[in-house]
Amino acid sequence: MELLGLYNYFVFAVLLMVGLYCILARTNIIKSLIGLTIFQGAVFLLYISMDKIDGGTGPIILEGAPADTIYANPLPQVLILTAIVVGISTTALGLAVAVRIREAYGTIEEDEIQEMDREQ
Amino acid sequence: MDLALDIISAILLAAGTFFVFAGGVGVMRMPDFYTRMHAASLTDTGGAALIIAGLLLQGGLTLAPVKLLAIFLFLFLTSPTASYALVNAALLSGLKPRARNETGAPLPEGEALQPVTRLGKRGTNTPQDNTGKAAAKQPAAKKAAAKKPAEKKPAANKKAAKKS
Amino acid sequence: MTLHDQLPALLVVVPLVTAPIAYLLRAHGLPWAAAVAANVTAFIIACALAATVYGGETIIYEMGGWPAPYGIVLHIDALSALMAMLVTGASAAALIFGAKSLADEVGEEIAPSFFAAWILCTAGLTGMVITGDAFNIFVFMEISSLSTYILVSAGPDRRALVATYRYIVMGTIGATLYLIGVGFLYMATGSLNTVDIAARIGDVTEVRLLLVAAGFITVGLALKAAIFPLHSWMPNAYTFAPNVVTVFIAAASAKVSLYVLIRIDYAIFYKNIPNHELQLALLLVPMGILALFAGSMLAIYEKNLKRLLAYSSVAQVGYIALGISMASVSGLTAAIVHMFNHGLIKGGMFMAVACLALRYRSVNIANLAGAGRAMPWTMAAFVIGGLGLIGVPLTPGFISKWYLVLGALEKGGLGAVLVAAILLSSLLAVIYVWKVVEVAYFKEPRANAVPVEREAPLVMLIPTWIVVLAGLWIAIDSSMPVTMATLGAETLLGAR
Amino acid sequence: MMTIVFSLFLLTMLVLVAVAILRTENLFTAVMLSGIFSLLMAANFFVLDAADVALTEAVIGAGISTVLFLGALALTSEKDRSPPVGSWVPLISASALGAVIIYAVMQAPRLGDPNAVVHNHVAPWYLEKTPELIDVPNVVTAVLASFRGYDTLGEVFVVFIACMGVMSLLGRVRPRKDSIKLTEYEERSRNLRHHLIPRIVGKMLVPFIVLFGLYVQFHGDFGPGGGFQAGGLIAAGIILYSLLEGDWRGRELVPEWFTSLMVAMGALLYAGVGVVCMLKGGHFLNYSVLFEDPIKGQHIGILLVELGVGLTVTGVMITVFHAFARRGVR
Amino acid sequence: MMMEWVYFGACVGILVTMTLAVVRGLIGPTIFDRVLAVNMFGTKTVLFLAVVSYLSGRPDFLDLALAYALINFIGVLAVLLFFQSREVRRAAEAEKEAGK
Repeated sequence: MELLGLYNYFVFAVLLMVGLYCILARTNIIKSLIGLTIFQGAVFLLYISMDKIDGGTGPIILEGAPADTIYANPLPQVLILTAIVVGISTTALGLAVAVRIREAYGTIEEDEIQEMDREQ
Repeated sequence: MDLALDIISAILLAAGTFFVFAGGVGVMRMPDFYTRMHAASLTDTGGAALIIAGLLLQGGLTLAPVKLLAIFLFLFLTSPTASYALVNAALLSGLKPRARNETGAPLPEGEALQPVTRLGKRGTNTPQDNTGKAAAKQPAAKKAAAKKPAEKKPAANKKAAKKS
Repeated sequence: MTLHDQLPALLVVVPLVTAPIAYLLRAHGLPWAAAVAANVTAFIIACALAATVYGGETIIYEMGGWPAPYGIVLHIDALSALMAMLVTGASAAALIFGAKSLADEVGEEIAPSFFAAWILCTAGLTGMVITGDAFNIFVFMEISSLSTYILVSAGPDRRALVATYRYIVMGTIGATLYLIGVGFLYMATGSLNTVDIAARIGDVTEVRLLLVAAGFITVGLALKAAIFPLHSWMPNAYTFAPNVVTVFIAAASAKVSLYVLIRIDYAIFYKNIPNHELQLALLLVPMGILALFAGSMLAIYEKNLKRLLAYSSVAQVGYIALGISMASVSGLTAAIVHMFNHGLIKGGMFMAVACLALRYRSVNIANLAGAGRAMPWTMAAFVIGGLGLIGVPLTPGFISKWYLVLGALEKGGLGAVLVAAILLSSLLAVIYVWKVVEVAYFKEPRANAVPVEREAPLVMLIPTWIVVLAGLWIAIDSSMPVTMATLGAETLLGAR
Repeated sequence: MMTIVFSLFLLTMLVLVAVAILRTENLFTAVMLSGIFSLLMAANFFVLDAADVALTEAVIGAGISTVLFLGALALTSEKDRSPPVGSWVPLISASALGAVIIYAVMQAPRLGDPNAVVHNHVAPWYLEKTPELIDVPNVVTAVLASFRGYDTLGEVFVVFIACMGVMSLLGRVRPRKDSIKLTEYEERSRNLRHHLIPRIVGKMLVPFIVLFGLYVQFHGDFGPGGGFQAGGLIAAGIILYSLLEGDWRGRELVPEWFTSLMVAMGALLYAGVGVVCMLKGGHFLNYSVLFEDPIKGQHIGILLVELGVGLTVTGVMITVFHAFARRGVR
Repeated sequence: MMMEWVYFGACVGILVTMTLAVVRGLIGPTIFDRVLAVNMFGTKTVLFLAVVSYLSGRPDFLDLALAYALINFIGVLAVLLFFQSREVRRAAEAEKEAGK
């Protein structure tokens, strides 16, 4: 049970590993960018796992709710809300660069690009 | 009264869950893409309708039933449309339905290289039947689907000819 | 509240507000003018703030009027004011310097977004420098890095795109690692405000969380600062960016990550993790020494002048890392002063390179033969900068190396090794600077090369020489940066 | 208990999908799976009581991000030709990363532990003071727009920069496809006009999506929602229109100058509210000084600020989508 | 109390179906199967969210389910358009081949 309570964090660790491996091992630019989204997604999971309280509910205080209602922690949610938007911004920029690279080099494989640059 | 409502909605929910689950099994077990699509699209709409009906009976806050109805409408409209779009795209890309002729031998152009399952062995389906099933809900789909590949290739060829 | 009370916020807000306006300005030259106006204003504000905190006090500005652990506060002391001056100054100088060169390199069509990105880059860097909130640093780090990607990608060569892509990937990994570190810190302390974290961190019993948080933050920022084994994105980004952009990012961008590294490590972890000095030293000393030698060696064998200087930056960041690892007032002072001085030196040198590139249309060292005669003023500026890199007395580089050696000598036995490494790498610097000087002054231009007769235009020469002279002035009267750095170092180490 | 059961399911699937993304060599498959990944992530956020984040992740992560990836794929290539075995560096660094994290999280508080430090410092203050100081039911909105409004301001500028970046990268060479008469087939490949059913159903939905977006925008004080989510939804509506009718018609509907203006104006509106607060003698972004009654000031401030966020995010998402779509058939 | 168990059962049923959809997405074999899996997965997520919001007693969170339904549809249409443009690219490539 103790370990089950930490399951979220283990998954976070695994996702980070998968993401990082995908970024570093794959030479394909778009694949690396997908890896980057996994990598960032893992961090979202870390933060959101912190906000849960047993028996709690979303931090929206409705009128008429019983006074002893437990609310989840709003702060990590706010942080991740902003982090998600950072993520999509980075991805969009990366994709735009990938499209331009493809137009300039005719490929999106890093090793092939490197070879072309060496010839230059 | 409340109890009766609860029981009805429980039955609806259970039935809906069963439909949904059956769809899931269908998607796993069916032999090729078109049959899988058939399983998915039918139960998507049916199961969703039952589950949402079950939830509707529970009422809740004032706005909740309205939202539920909206969700239902959305699913009801978009789910079949999405299925249509997908089948159309598959046909356009040249994915042939896996099918068998009257004698039970596989048609040569079958593309889905799945191990033969029990459903596949029945062997009475003709290609037309197979597509018809998937697109049965939208007659137009069938028409469009049947028309597209025929007119696509010439168009592409014409272009190729013009440029070269 | 008076205007003076609002200055901390204005330092960031002025550029932020100018950026969308610059983006909407379509007329020729206007975006550039808006960028110059915003950056000069920010520089003036930074100077005013520096004057206020020169005596050692700290300004706290509550964003939105919410008090410290709940809202975000800006936190300005001598150290952050010094860095803010460096960033805004470098940005303004590079922009003014680049009036002609940028019009040349950056197309009319992308000018609005280019200059808006430039303004936001300044805003992001200053925001990182003055904020007192760990998560807010991440947000402004992203502002500065995303805008730097745009600036780099505007480079004329197609290789600029690949460099940008690598920079995006590495920069995002770095920022994400930092974010994980902050997450663990938050998990352990429940707070995001740096002062509050420092106050609460003593009670934390989960040492592992803190250790790993420290590790992630350090590695993430080291990646952003291009400390040696993590520097792979940097040489190409510097080389293929437009020349003026290189001036700016070489002078300011990496330094800010180092500053954040110092700030967080010393303000939060140093006092509360047992043996943190040792951990820092174990991580940073090998990295620093490797950086010194690897950077210098790579620079010696490099044929492209811009990449040569980029590798030299790798080596110079090594000095700063060594200074940080010493955990003593003189070591930290050396690190901070060197950040400032290296900003000046490298800024000046890259400006000279931009002048050369404008006339020679190439930054390959072999093509620059005869530059010493054709462009005497530019090459003189370059040589003075080069002497600064080596650390010759009467150049700014000497001051920081002097403090670094002092700090190393305090350490006893290990210190002697460090001193030897510093001296040896200075010798290597002599080699790579000489390599350029030799070609520029003593080689005849190739027969088939287009002869260059003209000196760089005055609009470029004057800012270059202002920067060079500012460096020389600092070398002679180094009281301003040294006082502020010492103050900063003492505050950081203070309450041990 | 139930949370743990749901989490077990969802998280295990998450890992499966992530590994599958890593292994597949077809980029289209990878993009589809990353769509599932985002949906799973969002469902998981919802189970963990983070409704606002779940909405954002669904709209931005699963929706817009997938559309952008597809747009980029159409312009690049579908095949990942990475060599199957690379160097050891990635494997070692990834395993080191995982080992370090697992070492650390063994000391983390378990999921939902009410005694965890995070629940006993700062956060209770927000929950307690929000009704009193700001008086909006959604605490997330209060923290986002007011207590940590400076962060959100930074965030708006991050998306603003992304928009500028994509425009400066993809807008530079103007493809002249719009002016040249497209061949029939080329033109058809850029819209779905000949698909009668999707077209009619889709066009019917567009106004409802935009309406729903507006609802999310202005209902954000009371329920999950706010500028980011609404911006994503409204943009999704416009994107749907562009998909159906062709991107050039989408650009006729919301021209580029208009989206640029939206982007800049949204950012300016946010920063401008802050500046007005300064002019009125308060700190930057201190909405309480906007009116006599501080609570009313906060309400108006949050409304305006969220509007700024919504404007910018909508504009950015539309611009970025159109930038990819316009690059066109090559 | 009874209703909660019903909801819980429904949730688990839907979750299992989601797992099946994911497995179909993982094994393919054609790309259309994967798109089908994504679409089906999206619909199931909508239902899951709807039931969970009743289970947790917060029906005001139904907004999410609505948003999911919308996004899902847009995703499928984007895929359809993508397939079309791919056909054009293939035609162009074939043309290039022929040109050689």
